[in-house]
Amino acid sequence: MADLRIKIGPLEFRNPVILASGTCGYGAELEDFMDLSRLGGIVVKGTTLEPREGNPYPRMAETASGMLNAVGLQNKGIDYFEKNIYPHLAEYDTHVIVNVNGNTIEDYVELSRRLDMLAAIPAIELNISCPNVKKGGMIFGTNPASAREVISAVRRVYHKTLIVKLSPNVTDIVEFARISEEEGAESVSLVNTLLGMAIDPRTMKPRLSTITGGLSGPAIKPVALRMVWQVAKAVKIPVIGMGGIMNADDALEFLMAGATAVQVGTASFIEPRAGTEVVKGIERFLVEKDFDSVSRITGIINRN
Amino acid sequence: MADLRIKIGPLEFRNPVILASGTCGYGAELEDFMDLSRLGGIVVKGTTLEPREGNPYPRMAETASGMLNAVGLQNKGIDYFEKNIYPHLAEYDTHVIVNVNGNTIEDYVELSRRLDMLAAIPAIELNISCPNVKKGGMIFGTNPASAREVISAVRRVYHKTLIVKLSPNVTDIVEFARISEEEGAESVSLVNTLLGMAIDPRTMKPRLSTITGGLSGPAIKPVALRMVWQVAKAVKIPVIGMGGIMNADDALEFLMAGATAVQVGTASFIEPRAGTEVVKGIERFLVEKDFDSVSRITGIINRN
Amino acid sequence: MKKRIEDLTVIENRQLAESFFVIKLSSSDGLPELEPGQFVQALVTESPATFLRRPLSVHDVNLKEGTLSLLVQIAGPGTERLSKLTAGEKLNLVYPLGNSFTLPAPGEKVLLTGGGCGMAPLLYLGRKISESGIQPHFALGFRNRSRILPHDEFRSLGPVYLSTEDGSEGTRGFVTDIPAFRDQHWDRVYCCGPEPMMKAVAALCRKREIFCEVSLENLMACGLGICLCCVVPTTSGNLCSCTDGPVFNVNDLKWQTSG
Amino acid sequence: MKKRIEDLTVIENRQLAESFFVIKLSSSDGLPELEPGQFVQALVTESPATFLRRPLSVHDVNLKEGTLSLLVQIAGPGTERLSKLTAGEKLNLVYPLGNSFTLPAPGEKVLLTGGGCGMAPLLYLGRKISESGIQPHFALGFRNRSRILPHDEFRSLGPVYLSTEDGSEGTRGFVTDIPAFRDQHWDRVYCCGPEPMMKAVAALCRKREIFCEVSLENLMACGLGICLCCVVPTTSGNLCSCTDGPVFNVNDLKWQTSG
Ligand SMILES: Cc1cc2nc3c(=O)[nH]c(=O)nc-3n(C[C@H](O)[C@H](O)[C@H](O)COP(=O)(O)OP(=O)(O)OC[C@H]3O[C@@H](n4cnc5c(N)ncnc54)[C@H](O)[C@@H]3O)c2cc1C
Ligand SMILES: Cc1cc2nc3c(=O)[nH]c(=O)nc-3n(C[C@H](O)[C@H](O)[C@H](O)COP(=O)(O)OP(=O)(O)OC[C@H]3O[C@@H](n4cnc5c(N)ncnc54)[C@H](O)[C@@H]3O)c2cc1C
Ligand SMILES: Cc1cc2nc3c(=O)[nH]c(=O)nc-3n(C[C@H](O)[C@H](O)[C@H](O)COP(=O)(O)O)c2cc1C
Ligand SMILES: Cc1cc2nc3c(=O)[nH]c(=O)nc-3n(C[C@H](O)[C@H](O)[C@H](O)COP(=O)(O)O)c2cc1C
Ligand code: FES
Ligand code: FES
Repeated sequence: MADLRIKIGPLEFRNPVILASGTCGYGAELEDFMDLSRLGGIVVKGTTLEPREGNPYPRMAETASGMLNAVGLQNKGIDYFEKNIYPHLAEYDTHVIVNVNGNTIEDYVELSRRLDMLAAIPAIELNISCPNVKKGGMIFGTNPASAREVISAVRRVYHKTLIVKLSPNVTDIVEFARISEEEGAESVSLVNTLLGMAIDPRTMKPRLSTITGGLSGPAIKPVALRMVWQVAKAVKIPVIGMGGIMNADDALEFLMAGATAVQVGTASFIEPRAGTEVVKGIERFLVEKDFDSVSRITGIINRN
Repeated sequence: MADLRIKIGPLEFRNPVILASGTCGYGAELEDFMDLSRLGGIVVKGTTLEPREGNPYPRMAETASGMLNAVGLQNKGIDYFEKNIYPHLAEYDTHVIVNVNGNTIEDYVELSRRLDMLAAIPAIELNISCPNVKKGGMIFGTNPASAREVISAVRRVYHKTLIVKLSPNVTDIVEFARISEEEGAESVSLVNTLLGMAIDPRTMKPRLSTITGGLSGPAIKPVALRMVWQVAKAVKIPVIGMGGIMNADDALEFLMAGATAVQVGTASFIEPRAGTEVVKGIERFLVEKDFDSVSRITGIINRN
Repeated sequence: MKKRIEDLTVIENRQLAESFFVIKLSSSDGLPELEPGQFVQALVTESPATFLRRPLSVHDVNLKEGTLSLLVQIAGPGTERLSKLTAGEKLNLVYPLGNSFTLPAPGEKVLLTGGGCGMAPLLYLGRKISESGIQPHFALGFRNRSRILPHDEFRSLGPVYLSTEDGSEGTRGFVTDIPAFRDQHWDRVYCCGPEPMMKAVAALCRKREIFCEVSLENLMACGLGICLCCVVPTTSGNLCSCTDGPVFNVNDLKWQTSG
Repeated sequence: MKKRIEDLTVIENRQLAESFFVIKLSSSDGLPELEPGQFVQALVTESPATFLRRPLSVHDVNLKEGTLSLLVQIAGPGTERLSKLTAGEKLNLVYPLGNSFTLPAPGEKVLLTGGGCGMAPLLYLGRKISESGIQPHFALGFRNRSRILPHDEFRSLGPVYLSTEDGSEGTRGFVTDIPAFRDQHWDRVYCCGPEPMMKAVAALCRKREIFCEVSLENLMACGLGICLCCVVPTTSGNLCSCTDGPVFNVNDLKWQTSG
């Protein structure tokens, strides 16, 4: 038996495996396949103040070892969330984190304030990296000054664990991680999707209604892993790594590169049990290699 | 029969398919498999003033639908090139372009000056985007001021067709394309490899001697295509698109996104005839769809 | 019904026509209850070009044998690989997924219409309707005579009317041109096929105020309601065709073309 | 020899031992001349995890039959898929690639040593040496008795000495511990196997000033000298093991460990 527990700020997680936002709904959708209490946590769907219809269909294109999506934050808004979804989430025996989105700093602040009051939500993930919305989203995540402003504003009203989700579509992701740390975030999570595009040569048209969309899946793993490694070396706060994790070996790569925890995203579409399979695989690895706790392998490549 | 000819600056190419630098040696290595005169051109290996041994082994790691390389510009330097390689290249019935690299602006300038004098080299590709060298390379390609300086300096001494090869590891690739255009480059080519990384969880070590390396292959196609589309809309000079092109359909996507020509890279490792197969496939498509010339489909998605 | 992920065993893979195959599968755990209109998400291994699962309708269920059949039309690398499955191989499914067709009330007259791989869900739907004591009628449309799929099993359940675009068999034109469709009284019409066909059927039914359900084949990533990629605009906003569908009443759809 | 890309036909795929297979292929165009030590780049289709070709040594050539054999050890998804090839299937190769072993001069005493899939090139090398009128001797090393690969074909060419790490068969230890290796006089030693084995053999040969060639198995992307990924540091700088190798004289290699 190895100790799988990890800490993000004051928050202890049962294990370092979390389901990624936008790829696990509100958790319930996956309960037929797995026991959510076997996970470190889940980050529920990207949430906004007001309800959103998202982008027009088609919103998805399969690519080599990956997929593009252009969902555009479809969700029913915080009021609906509080009334109809939160009561169920409050019963889960795992950390439920809400992914926070907005068009303006005021949106982010107001939403964070609302979430600060929900006792069963111990953390939020500030999404400054959504490539699929016209306003807000990635704009905050690719401009250092705007990033600082929104993080600092949210920090002032949000008193629990604040995770900032970073965009990979930048020259220097470390800069954004440092800003998050300086502004008092407990953790950064990375990466969100890479901005990509696909064309159907037969119809001579883009495959997505929005032309560009977010690339996820194993295709992006090498880029995501590199960024996690760079960021983990540069900041002291724990890093949550993601991007193309399909199995425990992939997750181990992220942990060894310096991540304290990982998120499993697109994998759940193909293997709905991916999250718990990763937990099992990490534990098996640790036992086999005689590590008493998962923290022993965090960043181990920098020590080897 | 469709007209496959395209122009980059004053230079006419037989067709829009060029082999990418670092993936076709000096052309000769592929002659057993194809007739190089069927290609638009070839960009030979990254060349430097002085000879270079490149990075230590291991330099390669296979990834999902792609590969990482950390070759690091191994080449015998311009003197050797002039004496021993150039005479053979001069006999090819296809455009031979040299990929120019340096640690300093002076290196780039001196090398470009030397190449300006080689009659059978009608163009150079200024590589400001190599992720695998400590000095020079990507540093010029990720900093707008440095990029402008090196392009402008080379432009002063190089009088034939100047192509600037851009790095995808930036927040806004369009900025670099604009700078290239402003400084008088005839074309931009993109993308070079994405900076990535891989770890072997069994050995708990990075798979590359340099830890990080350049990601190429189908995995990066969606990102490359998006960047080509963004750049082609923003500049007037012709764009040469590349990144994960394995077959004619992939090449068509780049042309339809706005590229005037394409480069075939990693594909040649798996299918040494990839370049000429792409030429054939593009021609077949044009004939089937009744386009009289390849220029008709350049950027067609913006018109559809 | 609880969803599950399971390796089923291929019992038989029978070629129906050029590029159409019927794959019969058996579950060692015993099949769950399956409703007509529901679908499965099939994992395609050994195909480098296939990253996501492939959605396929429940084509038929044989409770006695404990088998589930899928009707697969080769459309690309995923279905190509599935078409090559041989008896004894495993096929990993996530299922049962989606909602189902609304069964008719006793005494109603129902028409099941579709074409190509859109015929897939109609056989099981027809079987269920037939078991409920109503004889289903089928209107099947094809490009031309050589594209007509064998449909003996449909015939064993009820009358089958055919249309071909070139008139080489049955009515010339589309399913909506079939006299039995136009002229007879129908209480319910069920449709699955290419989008233009479904829209034409929907338009005709709306005009004649016939209850009409269609089964959509939107692009899907997850099939579980977690990716929100498969949405369809409805009168209640964007709904997921994998959980709120794939079956929709045409009156709820905001289709561009109206009847 | 001109390199080519060609679909060869699998004539037979014979399991040699757990996770070892010999795949016999025939060329409809007629085999090119193949030298011992050369290799092929095999395209692995139907394996989502395999993007690049896989390098494999020429294990044997039968000119009469016009067949080429490969010895494949399952190491991961690529070789796993290759191990499942069945007679009649195609295997796309780029070949022949690389340099070759230097054949001995008449009258010389030669030892061919290796282990695991490193045995692959030694059979064809032994056959060529034998054809040149010299009897090759073989020193083969294995983990333990149960890991020993069948080696009748080697025996038909010359004496075979075995070592196992646990002594369960032949000499206890490594090939370099085999008395025939240490005590007899050898003009040439050829080696292919895991790196530690090759380094030990190289060290022993250098000490005793024996001509020694090893066949390296560096990671390769192209196999054609165009990617520069497979380099090995030599006294003349970094050389490509796919074109300047895979066979190198140990005196040219800059191996960390020296003899
Ligand atoms: C609920 C549902 C039920 C379906 N039932 C069946 C069925 O019973 N039998 C059957 O043969 N097919 C069915 N389909 C369609 C089937 O899923 C696609 O043909 C298949 O995914 C194509 O995969 P591929 O790899 O072969 O081709 P791809 O290369 O992925 O696609 C080939 C072509 O098919 C289109 N396509 C891809 N995915 C879909 C999709 N999900 N729906 C529609 N078109 C698609 C692509 O745009 C492309 O033009 C169903 C689809 C859905 C959503
Ligand atoms: C010139 C040459 C000749 C070879 N001849 C043979 C042969 O005759 N028979 C045989 O079974 N194998 C041979 N190999 C090794 C063989 O190429 C690898 O085992 C194979 O590529 C592994 O592919 P995979 O997908 O099965 O495993 P992967 O998942 O790619 O790799 C599994 C393990 O094998 C290692 N590996 C991967 N590629 C290579 C490689 N090129 N060389 C060495 N190790 C590698 C990996 O690092 C990993 O540890 C040869 C290699 C070279 C370079
Ligand atoms: C369909 C889809 C929807 C997503 N929605 C969100 C979202 O609402 N908020 C967010 O921060 N990330 C969202 N993401 C990004 C993922 O959380 C994750 O960062 C990314 O997919 C990379 O991980 P993966 O490769 O494991 O999927 C979404 C990803 C996908 C594929
Ligand atoms: C092994 C290897 C070596 C490369 N060397 C160079 C180089 O010397 N100069 C350069 O500009 N690009 C180099 N590249 C980048 C390619 O030219 C191309 O930009 C990149 O691989 C993306 O295209 P692809 O996906 O088709 O390979 C190299 C790529 C690979 C895989
Ligand atoms: S396919 Fe993912 S929500 Fe419907
Ligand atoms: S494997 Fe590409 S140069 Fe040797």
